Amino acid sequence: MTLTVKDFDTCAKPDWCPGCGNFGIQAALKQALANLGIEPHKTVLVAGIGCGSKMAHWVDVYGLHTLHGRSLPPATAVKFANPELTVVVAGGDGDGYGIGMGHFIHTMRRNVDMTYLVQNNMVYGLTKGQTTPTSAKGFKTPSTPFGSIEEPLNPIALALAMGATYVARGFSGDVMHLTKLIEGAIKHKGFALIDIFQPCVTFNKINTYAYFMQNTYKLEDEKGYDAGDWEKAMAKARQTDKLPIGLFFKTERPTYEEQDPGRTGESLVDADISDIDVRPLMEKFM
Amino acid sequence: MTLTVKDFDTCAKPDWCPGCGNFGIQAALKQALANLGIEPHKTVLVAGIGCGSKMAHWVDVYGLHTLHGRSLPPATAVKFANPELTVVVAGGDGDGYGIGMGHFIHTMRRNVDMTYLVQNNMVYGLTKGQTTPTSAKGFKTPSTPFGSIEEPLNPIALALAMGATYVARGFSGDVMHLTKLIEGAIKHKGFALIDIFQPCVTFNKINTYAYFMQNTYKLEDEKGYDAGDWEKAMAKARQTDKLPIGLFFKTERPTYEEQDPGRTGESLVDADISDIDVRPLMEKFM
Amino acid sequence: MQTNDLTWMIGGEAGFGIQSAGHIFAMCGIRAGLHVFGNAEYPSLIRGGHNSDVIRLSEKEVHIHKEKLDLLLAMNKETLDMHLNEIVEGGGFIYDAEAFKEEVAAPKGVTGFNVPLKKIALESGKGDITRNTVGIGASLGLLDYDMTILNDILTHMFAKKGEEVVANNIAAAKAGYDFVKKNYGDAFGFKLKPLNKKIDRMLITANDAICMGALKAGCKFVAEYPMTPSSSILHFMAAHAKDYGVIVKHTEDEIAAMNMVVGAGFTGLRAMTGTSGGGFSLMVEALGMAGMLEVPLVCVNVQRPGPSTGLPTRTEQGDLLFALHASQGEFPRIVIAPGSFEENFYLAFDAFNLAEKFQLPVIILSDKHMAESVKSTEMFDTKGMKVERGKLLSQEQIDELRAKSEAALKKLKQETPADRGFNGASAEGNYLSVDNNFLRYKIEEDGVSPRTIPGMKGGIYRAATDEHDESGDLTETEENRNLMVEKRAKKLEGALRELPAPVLYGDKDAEVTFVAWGSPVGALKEVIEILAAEGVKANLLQITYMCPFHTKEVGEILRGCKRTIGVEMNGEGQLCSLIAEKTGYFVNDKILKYSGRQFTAHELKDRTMALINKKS
Amino acid sequence: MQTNDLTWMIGGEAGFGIQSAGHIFAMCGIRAGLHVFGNAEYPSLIRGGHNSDVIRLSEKEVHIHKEKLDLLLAMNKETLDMHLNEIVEGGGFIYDAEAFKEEVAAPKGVTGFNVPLKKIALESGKGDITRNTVGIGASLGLLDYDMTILNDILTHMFAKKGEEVVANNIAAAKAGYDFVKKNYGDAFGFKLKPLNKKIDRMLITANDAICMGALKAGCKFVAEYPMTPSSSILHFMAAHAKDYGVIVKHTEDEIAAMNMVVGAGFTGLRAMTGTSGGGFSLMVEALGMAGMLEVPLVCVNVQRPGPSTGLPTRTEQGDLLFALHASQGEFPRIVIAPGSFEENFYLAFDAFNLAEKFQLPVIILSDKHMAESVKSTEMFDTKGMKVERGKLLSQEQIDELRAKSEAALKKLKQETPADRGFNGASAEGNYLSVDNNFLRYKIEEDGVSPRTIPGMKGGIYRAATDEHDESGDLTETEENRNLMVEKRAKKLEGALRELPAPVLYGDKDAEVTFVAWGSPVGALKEVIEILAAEGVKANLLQITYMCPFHTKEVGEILRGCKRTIGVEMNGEGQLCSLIAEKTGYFVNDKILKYSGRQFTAHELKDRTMALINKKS
Ligand SMILES: Cc1ncc(C[n+]2csc(CCOP(=O)(O)OP(=O)(O)O)c2C)c(N)n1
Ligand SMILES: Cc1ncc(C[n+]2csc(CCOP(=O)(O)OP(=O)(O)O)c2C)c(N)n1
Ligand code: SF4
Ligand code: SF4
Ligand SMILES: [Mg+2]
Ligand SMILES: [Mg+2]
Repeated sequence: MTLTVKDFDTCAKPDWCPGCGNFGIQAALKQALANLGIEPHKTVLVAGIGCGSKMAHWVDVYGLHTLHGRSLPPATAVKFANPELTVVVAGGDGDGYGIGMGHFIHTMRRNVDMTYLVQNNMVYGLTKGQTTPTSAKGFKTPSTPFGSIEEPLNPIALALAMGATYVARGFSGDVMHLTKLIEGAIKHKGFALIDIFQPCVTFNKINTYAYFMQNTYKLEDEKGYDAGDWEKAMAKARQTDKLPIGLFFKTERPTYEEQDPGRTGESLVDADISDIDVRPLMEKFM
Repeated sequence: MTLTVKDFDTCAKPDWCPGCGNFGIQAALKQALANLGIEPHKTVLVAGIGCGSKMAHWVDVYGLHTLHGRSLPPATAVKFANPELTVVVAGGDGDGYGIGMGHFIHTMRRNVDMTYLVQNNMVYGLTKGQTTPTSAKGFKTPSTPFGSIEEPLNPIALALAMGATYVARGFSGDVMHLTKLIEGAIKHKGFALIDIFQPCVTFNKINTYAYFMQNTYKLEDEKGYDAGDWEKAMAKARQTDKLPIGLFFKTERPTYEEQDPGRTGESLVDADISDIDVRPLMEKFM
Repeated sequence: MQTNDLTWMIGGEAGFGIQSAGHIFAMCGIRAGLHVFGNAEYPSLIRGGHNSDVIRLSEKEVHIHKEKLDLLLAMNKETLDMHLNEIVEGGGFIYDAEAFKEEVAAPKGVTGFNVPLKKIALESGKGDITRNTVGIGASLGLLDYDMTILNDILTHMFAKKGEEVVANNIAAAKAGYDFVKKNYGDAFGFKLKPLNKKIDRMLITANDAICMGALKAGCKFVAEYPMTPSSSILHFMAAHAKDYGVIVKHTEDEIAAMNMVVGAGFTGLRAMTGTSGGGFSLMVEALGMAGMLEVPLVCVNVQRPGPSTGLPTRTEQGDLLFALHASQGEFPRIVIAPGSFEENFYLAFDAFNLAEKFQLPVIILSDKHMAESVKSTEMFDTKGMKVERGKLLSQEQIDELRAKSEAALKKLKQETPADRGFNGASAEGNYLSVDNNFLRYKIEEDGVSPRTIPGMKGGIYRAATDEHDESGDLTETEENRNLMVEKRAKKLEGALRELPAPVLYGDKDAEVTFVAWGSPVGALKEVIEILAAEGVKANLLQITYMCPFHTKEVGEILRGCKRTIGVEMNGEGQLCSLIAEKTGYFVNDKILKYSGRQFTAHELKDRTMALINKKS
Repeated sequence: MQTNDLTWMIGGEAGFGIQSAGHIFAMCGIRAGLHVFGNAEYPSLIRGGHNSDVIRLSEKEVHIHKEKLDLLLAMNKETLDMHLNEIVEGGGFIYDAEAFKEEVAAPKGVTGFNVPLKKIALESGKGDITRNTVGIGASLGLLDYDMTILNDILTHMFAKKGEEVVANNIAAAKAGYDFVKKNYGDAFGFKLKPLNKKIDRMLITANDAICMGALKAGCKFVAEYPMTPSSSILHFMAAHAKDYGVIVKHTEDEIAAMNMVVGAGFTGLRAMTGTSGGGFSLMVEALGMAGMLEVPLVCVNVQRPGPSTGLPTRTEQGDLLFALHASQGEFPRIVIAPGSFEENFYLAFDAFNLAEKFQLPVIILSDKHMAESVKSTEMFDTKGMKVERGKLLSQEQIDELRAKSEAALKKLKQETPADRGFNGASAEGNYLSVDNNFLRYKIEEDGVSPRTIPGMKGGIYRAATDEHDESGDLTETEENRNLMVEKRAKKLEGALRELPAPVLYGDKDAEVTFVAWGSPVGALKEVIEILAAEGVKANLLQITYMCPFHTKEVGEILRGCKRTIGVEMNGEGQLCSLIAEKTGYFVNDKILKYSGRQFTAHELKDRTMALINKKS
């Protein structure tokens, strides 16, 4: 089906701060959905709670705006219930890598077919600027006025260690590039992580547009980089002098939902439940 | 101070199944504490909930037997409150790598000085034999009667990816070896993970004593293995044909508690709180 | 000679198949056409602690074990230490002097039957593992039961393990049977006599009943994390996942379980989770999400003694007020407490209908005593059970509503600034938002809105845990907030109208009225009979629906009673508190128990009589 | 001319310093010796939404904003759209016709003061960023305030940002002041006149007060996860961590926060967490742990409207019943609801004492309205405030108790099998276990046991969330279970005896008695005065202690009242439910509000009068 970005527009306009990196992510997601020709009612955009998560209201598809840190379990269930749906999840770094860490790890293990966009601004936006798990050491915030003393976590390395099957990083400042990554992620059959550098112009004065422009480069631009090589991907993930963006790693393995023994057909949503016969079951207990 | 294992004995005897791997872990921990000469009242053994966690009652030190999956946050607080205490944490694989995953990741990031023993029997013992995050794919249990369809997680690789500073694996069947690992972990200044292969003789008929004997080898026995080399450690962590035990990786970085701006002296427990002056504080608001 | 009225116990070490032996014995009752009740008590450890399983058989319906035993099968010495004095006069016990390495003196009036269980097992059963079966054979020998039925049960039970195992067990049982016949003849004063008529009863736990009810209701999604005593719900559903086409997920924790159930409900599946108090504690945040998103779901809390980890394998009713108020803020929920095994089936089925009709979470409160006891239960009558999905729309219905709304929408688009959602209620008859999406939270008379699910064309909306307008988009105005709070609250009014009000069980004119909920209800029904035999008329007010609450009816009934006694397995009398809150009525007395064990009928009788005698 | 009685509002876009401008204006009141109340309303987004801050100044104490404004400083057009009609007759508004690109028609009786805020800011303040300061200068010009005080405040406020910023702001303020003086003279009918006497009042939020109370109480550990409107507790404590030697941890989630607080309490620190409802939901499992382990801790729940994410930046009192019943099973907790800014300080201090004396979790229920409003508050009187640590033992006390127990222990060792812990209560006077450890859960008269902490020699014990014996080791016997349940429950009896019972505020003989808790209490005190002026005698029953509850006193007081009206910011009337549950008394009427905004005094008056008129 031929679709354009307009098909994903909403009347309500985002209330993000002017210049917020989330605008670029929103644009890229709408563009990717349009490019892939996925009809709006066949996509569910699941989100946690945070500035970035509000995006669920500003892309015109089914939306499920859940709890802080809890986007992945409901998203998993959506996919399990109806694998015909395209499931995209969006949430902040605090949401996904902080409070939501347990679900993040276990969802990767399961290789559920979904695309997870982490709006990584290295700060808690919606609660006004506290430190997150990806904030730099020394980051001064209202909750760490003397500077954060935790080692920032490396989501790409983590995803690789967990055996994730599509591991990428984007930058909200490069919408075209990000669009391609999202397209690839949605097409990928399995769990796809896109960690997205997203400048928070209001609360993060360190990881700014300028910072990311200066410190990132594209993996595609590196000759011979092979996203099928796990070791290389891990080495890239651990690079700190410059930060690569692009597709780090991609592999194929069966998704959870295609192996589920409870699955009878394509979608359980259509199952006829009007008169299920439990007599054989009862007889087992006699 | 000269201590013996007897100093850590309790009158109550463990109620683990005869042959349970936890006996070996209990023996190793007591031996390590005795060897290090740490007086019983200066150690706190924190545990989650599960068969393994019950160990908190059978080593004669201060014990804190908490909630399922929640051993690490209270343990962190114990150390923060009184860094003079030796903090050892014990819990199952379900407890630590399943429900407790979020805390596990974040505690590693903080490099809190404590020793975390994971009694990894690849099964839920206390609730009678369900699958855990480390169970093999295909593992048939009451909750996965058609076989588990999740990829088991690799705790060693995960800890390495998270920048843990002491990463080891032991086997409850080799108490001497495990004792050394525990000693090293307690002496290590920072967060030490020891993932311990612990046969559950009742519910895990796959990962048995025989299985571990056949499939493990010691890193110490490998010539030139260097626990200071992260890449090598990661390669070893990812080895699947044989399973290395021993110290994978060790490095030094400052602990969280020594960097805490709120720390005035050694232990806040001894602070005099009888008459704190808040007048200067009030004056700030006038 | 006492026929077909027996309390039998097997006791032994944890990990040695005490419960499956109990199950075999219970099946002997079922196949004999008798009523059966079986209660397992065990500590929270895997092996070595003391386990016991009491099976009561009778020609009348039984709801609870008795405190006195007629026949005790002691698999170890500890069993005798703990239970010898519980045997009735005329009763007996089977033990293995050789294995225990000591003789045992029988109390007065009680007969000890020394049976070399171990030796027989090794010889006839080809291994110590058949020792329990020898004991069952011996028990049935004393009871003069028909061994062909037992053989049948054993064949069925061990079929999966192969023919050899079956043969060994049959041989072991026979040897035990023969041994007592030979050595003790027909001396024992209790007998079991299979009834002639064939009766179709199941031997099930309340957890089994809930699962059957859920499957009958079309539950297609179960996410759960193991926790005693709810794990068997997970196990049951997992075992039947393939046959019934159900997605059953053992999740990483209870937070994920409840969040997944919300996701599945949102996507249109009937979804359920089960847990016990500790897991429920982790679910409360997502419970509130279901309330706000108006997602139907069913959550079973099988209670066990708290606080915190408490006594994981024992029983209590300590979570009532918690379940009623769990999660921040105010939202409607339905809380149901089945009081019998049958009710667990029928009310679980209803729970799914209620959840969908009123678009809210339904909590079922059970407890360990029901959840893990077995009871002979008539086959459920599923005739007339109707799956009702409330205002869930089909694609055709969406198309129709959309067509009808066109005109209204046109007008609205002129009136409403293009960049804002609605604030407050849209025009009657309009189901479309400014985005041309569906007004999923349309305010209707009864507070329930027509519902679409993802994948449906023209049904798009955003479900949000923030306060939202009819379309699901965010707005913070006071006007909208008030409307939405009132809309949600209104749903309970409709639910209350639909739920049957409680009625008195037993004699209207009783001297004593028990007020109870959940598993003590069964025991109380027996108590009422026992009291009647002693000349005390008693009746029972069982409360099944905790929320919404039948304030008017309960208040009227209780105010018309002579003497009311609240009976609960907790320390605070939580139902009594709820009744006081709603009706202002305080029960006259409370009989509470919080030791982690269920009431027995005689204990209740004694405590009731003590209250009567004290007061009058 | 109305002097020193003013309601001023600044409104503008989120992200443009509306709140800090409000703060400056409020400080002008403080330095003038006036009473101040300031309430900020803002939506849950970072920029662009509408923010407003209302500051009320008066010579009398004020608890709440008024709905009518005397002077409105509109920083954008939307402010006028929303608030122009809220201005009293005789009042005025400041706007910037040039920047808004339109003239504004003033309502009848209201004066519009057109001030080129932007232009002045650019010219005199060296940048648009000083626009708010120009507005404040203009406001104070109309009000004829003493500019030297403002300069002082600006100097103090902007000191950290450097001299240039200070100078720019002072210049901006002056230019604004001069502009109105020149163009509008003394025409405005409201004035501010600094009082002569110096008065030591602080301008604080209730969150500030709680933090000060906690620091005074020796709180040494705070673990918290940010959540509006509790985050400022975390921020306050973090900012003062160094000065006061407090470990302040921003954790990965609320589960970790509460679990850490339990760990810190166990280790002997006074520990606290703060959160709002959603975070509290995640804490309930560990709350129960504290109950079972008998670990003292303080948890502040700053309520906001639910359910679920709800309205994050608004206010409500929707978590009362949840807080009372949160977590599975039954255990004692103390739930306190401060009703004023001062009470937040004193009761937070008390909370730490109560937590340690009764070895249990203490929950403080606050709400957004108090937590983020500012109020002029007398300096707290800390004289006589005594830190009481209850039965926390020193090393010497342990040694002593151990010595005394020796004999008892010897005897016990002979009686008790060496491989088992105690079951039930040990001999009186003995504090030693069979392991020669400490009986941390020793059963004493009042349910409170002497307490040791890790590191103390001879104090070893195991704290367990499973049911345990006096030593902390696991046991499942009924006898022990009963003793422990009763022991824990008994602690609340002691606590109740210690807590002051509620009394009526105001005229004993009132026609109307308000029943309230938390932040509406302040508004009601003003309402009582307003009603008195209209000839209606009203008084107030404030409930501060929700658990344990003064059942007897509350019941007696209410039954003696003529007409009772429950006033709560929620939809269900949760305090009214609690009162009914405890006393059987139902209030005559309820005034409830659940729009997410606080009552104003006049709204309450009107609703009260409507009830009176309807009924009589
Ligand atoms: C359980 C719970 N705790 C805390 C909050 C408050 N909260 C809302 S958003 C947020 C953090 C936002 O940071 P992030 O996830 O990085 O998203 P961002 O705003 O930066 O996009 C927090 C702590 C909440 N809503 N729920
Ligand atoms: C919140 C919560 N959920 C579930 C449980 C039930 N539970 C107790 S132990 C356990 C799992 C035990 O497995 P593991 O952690 O691997 O320890 P093991 O018994 O194997 O040593 C579970 C699920 C619980 N106590 N609390
Ligand atoms: S606070 Fe940061 S993340 Fe949030 S909308 Fe503003 S710029 Fe974006
Ligand atoms: S069940 Fe397994 S882990 Fe638990 S005690 Fe027995 S052998 Fe050990
Ligand atoms: Mg962020
Ligand atoms: Mg395990």
